[in-house]
Amino acid sequence: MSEDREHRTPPKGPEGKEPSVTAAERPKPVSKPAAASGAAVKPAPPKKAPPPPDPRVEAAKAKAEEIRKFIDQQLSTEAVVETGAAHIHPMLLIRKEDWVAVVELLKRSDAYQLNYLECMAGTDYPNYIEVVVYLQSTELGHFICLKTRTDREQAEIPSLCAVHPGANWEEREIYDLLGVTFTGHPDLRRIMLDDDFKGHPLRKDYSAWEA
Amino acid sequence: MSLIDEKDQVRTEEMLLNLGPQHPSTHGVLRLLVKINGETITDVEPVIGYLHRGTEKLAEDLQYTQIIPYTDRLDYLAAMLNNYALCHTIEQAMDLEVPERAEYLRVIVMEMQRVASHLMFIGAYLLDLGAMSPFLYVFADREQIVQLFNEICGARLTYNYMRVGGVKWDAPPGWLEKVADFVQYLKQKFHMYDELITGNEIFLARTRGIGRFDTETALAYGLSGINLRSTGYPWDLRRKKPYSIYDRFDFDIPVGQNGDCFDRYYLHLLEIKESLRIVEQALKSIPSSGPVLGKVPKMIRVPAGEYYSGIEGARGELGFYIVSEGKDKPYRLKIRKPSFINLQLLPELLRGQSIANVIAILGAVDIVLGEVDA
Amino acid sequence: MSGPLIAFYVISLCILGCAVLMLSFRKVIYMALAIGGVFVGCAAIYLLLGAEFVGVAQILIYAGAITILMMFAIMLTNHEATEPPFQWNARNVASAVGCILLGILILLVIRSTPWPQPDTSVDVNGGNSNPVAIGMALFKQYAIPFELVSLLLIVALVGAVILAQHRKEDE
Amino acid sequence: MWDWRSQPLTVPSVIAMLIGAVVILLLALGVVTYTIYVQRRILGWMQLRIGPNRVGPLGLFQTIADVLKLLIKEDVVPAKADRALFMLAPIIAFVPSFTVMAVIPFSAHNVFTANLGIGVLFYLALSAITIHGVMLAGWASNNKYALIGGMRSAAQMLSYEIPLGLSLVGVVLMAGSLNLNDIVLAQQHAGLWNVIPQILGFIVFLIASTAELNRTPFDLPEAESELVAGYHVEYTGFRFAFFMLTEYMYLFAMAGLCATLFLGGWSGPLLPGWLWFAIKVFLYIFFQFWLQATLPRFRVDQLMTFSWKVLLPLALVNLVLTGVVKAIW
Repeated sequence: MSEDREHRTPPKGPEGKEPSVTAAERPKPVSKPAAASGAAVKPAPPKKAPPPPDPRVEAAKAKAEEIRKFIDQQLSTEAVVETGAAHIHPMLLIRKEDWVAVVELLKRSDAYQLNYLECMAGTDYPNYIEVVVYLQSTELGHFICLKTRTDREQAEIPSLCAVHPGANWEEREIYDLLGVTFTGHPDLRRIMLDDDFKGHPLRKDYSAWEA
Repeated sequence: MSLIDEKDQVRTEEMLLNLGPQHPSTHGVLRLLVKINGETITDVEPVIGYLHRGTEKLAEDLQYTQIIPYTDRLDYLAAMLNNYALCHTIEQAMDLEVPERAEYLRVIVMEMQRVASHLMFIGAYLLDLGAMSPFLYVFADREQIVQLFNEICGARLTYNYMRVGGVKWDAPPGWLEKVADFVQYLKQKFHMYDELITGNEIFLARTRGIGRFDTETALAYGLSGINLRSTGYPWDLRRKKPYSIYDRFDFDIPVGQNGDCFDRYYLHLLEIKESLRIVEQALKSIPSSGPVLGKVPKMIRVPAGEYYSGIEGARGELGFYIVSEGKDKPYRLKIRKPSFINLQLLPELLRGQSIANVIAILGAVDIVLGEVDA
Repeated sequence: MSGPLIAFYVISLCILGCAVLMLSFRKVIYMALAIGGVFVGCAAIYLLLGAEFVGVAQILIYAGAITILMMFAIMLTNHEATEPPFQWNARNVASAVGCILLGILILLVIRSTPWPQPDTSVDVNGGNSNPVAIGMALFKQYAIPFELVSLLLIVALVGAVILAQHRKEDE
Repeated sequence: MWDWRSQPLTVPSVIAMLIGAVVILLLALGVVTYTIYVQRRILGWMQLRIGPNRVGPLGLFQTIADVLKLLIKEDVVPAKADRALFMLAPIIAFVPSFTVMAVIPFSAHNVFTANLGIGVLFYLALSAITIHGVMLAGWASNNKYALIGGMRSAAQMLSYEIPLGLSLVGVVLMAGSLNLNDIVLAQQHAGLWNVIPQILGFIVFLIASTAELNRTPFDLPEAESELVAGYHVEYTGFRFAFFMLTEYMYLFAMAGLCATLFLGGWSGPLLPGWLWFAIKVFLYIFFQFWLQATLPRFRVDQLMTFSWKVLLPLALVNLVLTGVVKAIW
């Protein structure tokens, strides 16, 4: 792992707080300085004067707000932690407990019909692990990004397999490479690496030499 | 009344057949653990990862331009499309303008690549089904495409041709004419494939109604590309979420009717036709000169944020998800690998089938292990 | 010593050898192979006797079809199973004694039977070739028994199919 | 007619028999060698490539080089294999394939041909023994692909032996003899090759013989895309060569049978008999290679269905038709 990586300081966004773990509890690898989030909302480059906001981003944010209202109506008001835009697509950060319920709601709802799991990815941030799904409505054309976060030490997220069977291998891959346990997954085993492999390579503090 | 004791049933041994990782028809290093009872499959478990190179991890230590050659090795039968998918995502993130001529060149090579990849599928599929000659015929045709690519970028398989903001090289003199000649040539050749393969009774008997699934299943499993379209669902990103300059071309999205292996084969053939149409149109309207690389910063830095965009690859939706901190290297790069996702459905498709159908079904799912394992 | 006589002894030795091997092998697949050898040997004896048609039919049906069927059965079942090693017990002793007595009896019968001397001057086939003679016998002289046997076989075949069908429905 | 049973067993007669056998063996080996060469050249031509052209003029010595290579290769017997059967199987498979050559009338003077009264049946019976070798090879290798390949072969060859046999009965009825020489003579006498009056039987024969030879589109037993190589997957070197030899020996024998039964054997105008025979044999072999270059492979259950539900009834219809025509005439 390069030194550069170890000491990088990602731009701090207002949303950079880890929802379920306080700063005191979070793990601190010795070589890793406290670093904040991966900046889910695209912030303007800090150097220059802020350019006029991109209308696409504004529209995405508005739509995310709209979806949040819908979810609040149907589920609890706490399901959506925050909204924003992932580049030009609406983004909603979902509470871990409501993860499956929200995805299912959006899949079944007539208004959105987000029936197609287009992409699923996990990312290791300094304070938490984020799982992101891009959902597509093949009929209505909606395309949104949903996220949820979990603690790095006890990474655990409910599995989406029951809602989107296609999430099966993606979740196995995230489990394999990032060490997130998907509760309720029918067959959670390593998929890319050997069964007796130690560690999770896509974590930022993974070192091939320590394993 | 039966004369035979009910308990005294025929008991055959359940056998575990280990198909691969070194098996001629698993298209690489796929391993299938097949449980068979007699000739009927009771369960299948695909074991992958033999070709896992950790592309996503490697990318975290590479500058954006350095990642492009790594994408060549994903779906090594369609490297141009992989190149483009990455460059496209970065361009989207940076809001970069790509020069006209570069866009046209990109579309030409991408569609030629799709043709090459689909030809390869047809050959390999027929070889799986026991017909040897089509494999050699498609290789002869694919060779011409590979030669054309060799002329434009100096490589036969791992092209590394696309750049963020354009392409590396302009077409050498006379290249576009050669492409035009090739398109005409392949259009004629097309009938031969159609007559040699599509009308063959044995081929029909082996693929019609085999490995069927419906649109709902396909969408639930996140299938894309020809696998999804074979169920009759016209989901093609070139139309549904137009990227590059695809909105300027007139082409159809062929869809299947039954979602069986035959449809998947035939769609490959029809898509070759459509790709040739696109290439023809692009050749007509390509600007005769101009820059092929847009104005891009010396060091490519994607603004902080996260980006996802997918393109219609040869095997389905090929997407790149990038998390950036605004540096010259991505914080996280995730590849949406169509083969990987399409392969998930395989156990469902194979359960209850005869062992003899394994090859026909697996072949039609059309995977490339370089991409599955990434 | 003429060729046929030498051939007869060699073939007989082969048959006996195969038969003994069949009894002494411990693996079923070897037994099936040995019995195949016995069948082929018998066919050779038939050929030696000038019964070409019977000899070839013997190979076609016994060595070809029946042995293969046995092998199929063996391969489809658990082929690791071997017989337990041989032990002398009351039953085995009794059967051995019975076999020896039976052998002596048969030998005595054979010795006391006045066999007709082979007469090379008479052509048993009546001037026809071997299969023609058999055809003549089957379809002229023994036409009714032949048809009856065919009928019996058909009934057996249909019965077997019905039995198999029954079980399929029960399942 | 020379009959070995009535001959005294003298040294010259034994030597004569041995020489005859060796000559046929060499002839068959030569034919097989160049059949393989021709196959590769024809396939190369049909598949837009060149084929062997390096060893010797026009690559004529390619097969010889291949065989030499096989001979000096290491002879591997898998550790878990049943050693005795593993070694025995190629022999069981090969010996009958050579033995059937005894009844094929190569030329008008039937130099090396046993004038057997039941030639047709002899061929069918002996070729059935080869199945033992194939099956045992599959079983003894202790390899699942080999086992499945062996079993498939056996099932296939047994199933297709029936339509094959029945398709021959029509010809036998026409000639009134099972003797292959008589069948040729009968065709010569009638002035008409059996392929015309027995066209239905000929078609059934052509298909069933292709299946019997395990050739495309019936090459299931060695379907390389499914079973890797089928029953001989564990065999190397000389033992593997035996299986290859068996396969091509049968191709030659089947071509000879086809020429004899349906194409008038060695009879034909102008050219000498052996040349006519060679031409007809080559036609059949070329047809097989043509199929190989053209068709994909059947599925195993389709193969069985085809034999029992299509070929067998067709063969029976042909038999009845022939019988009726023969009775009326």
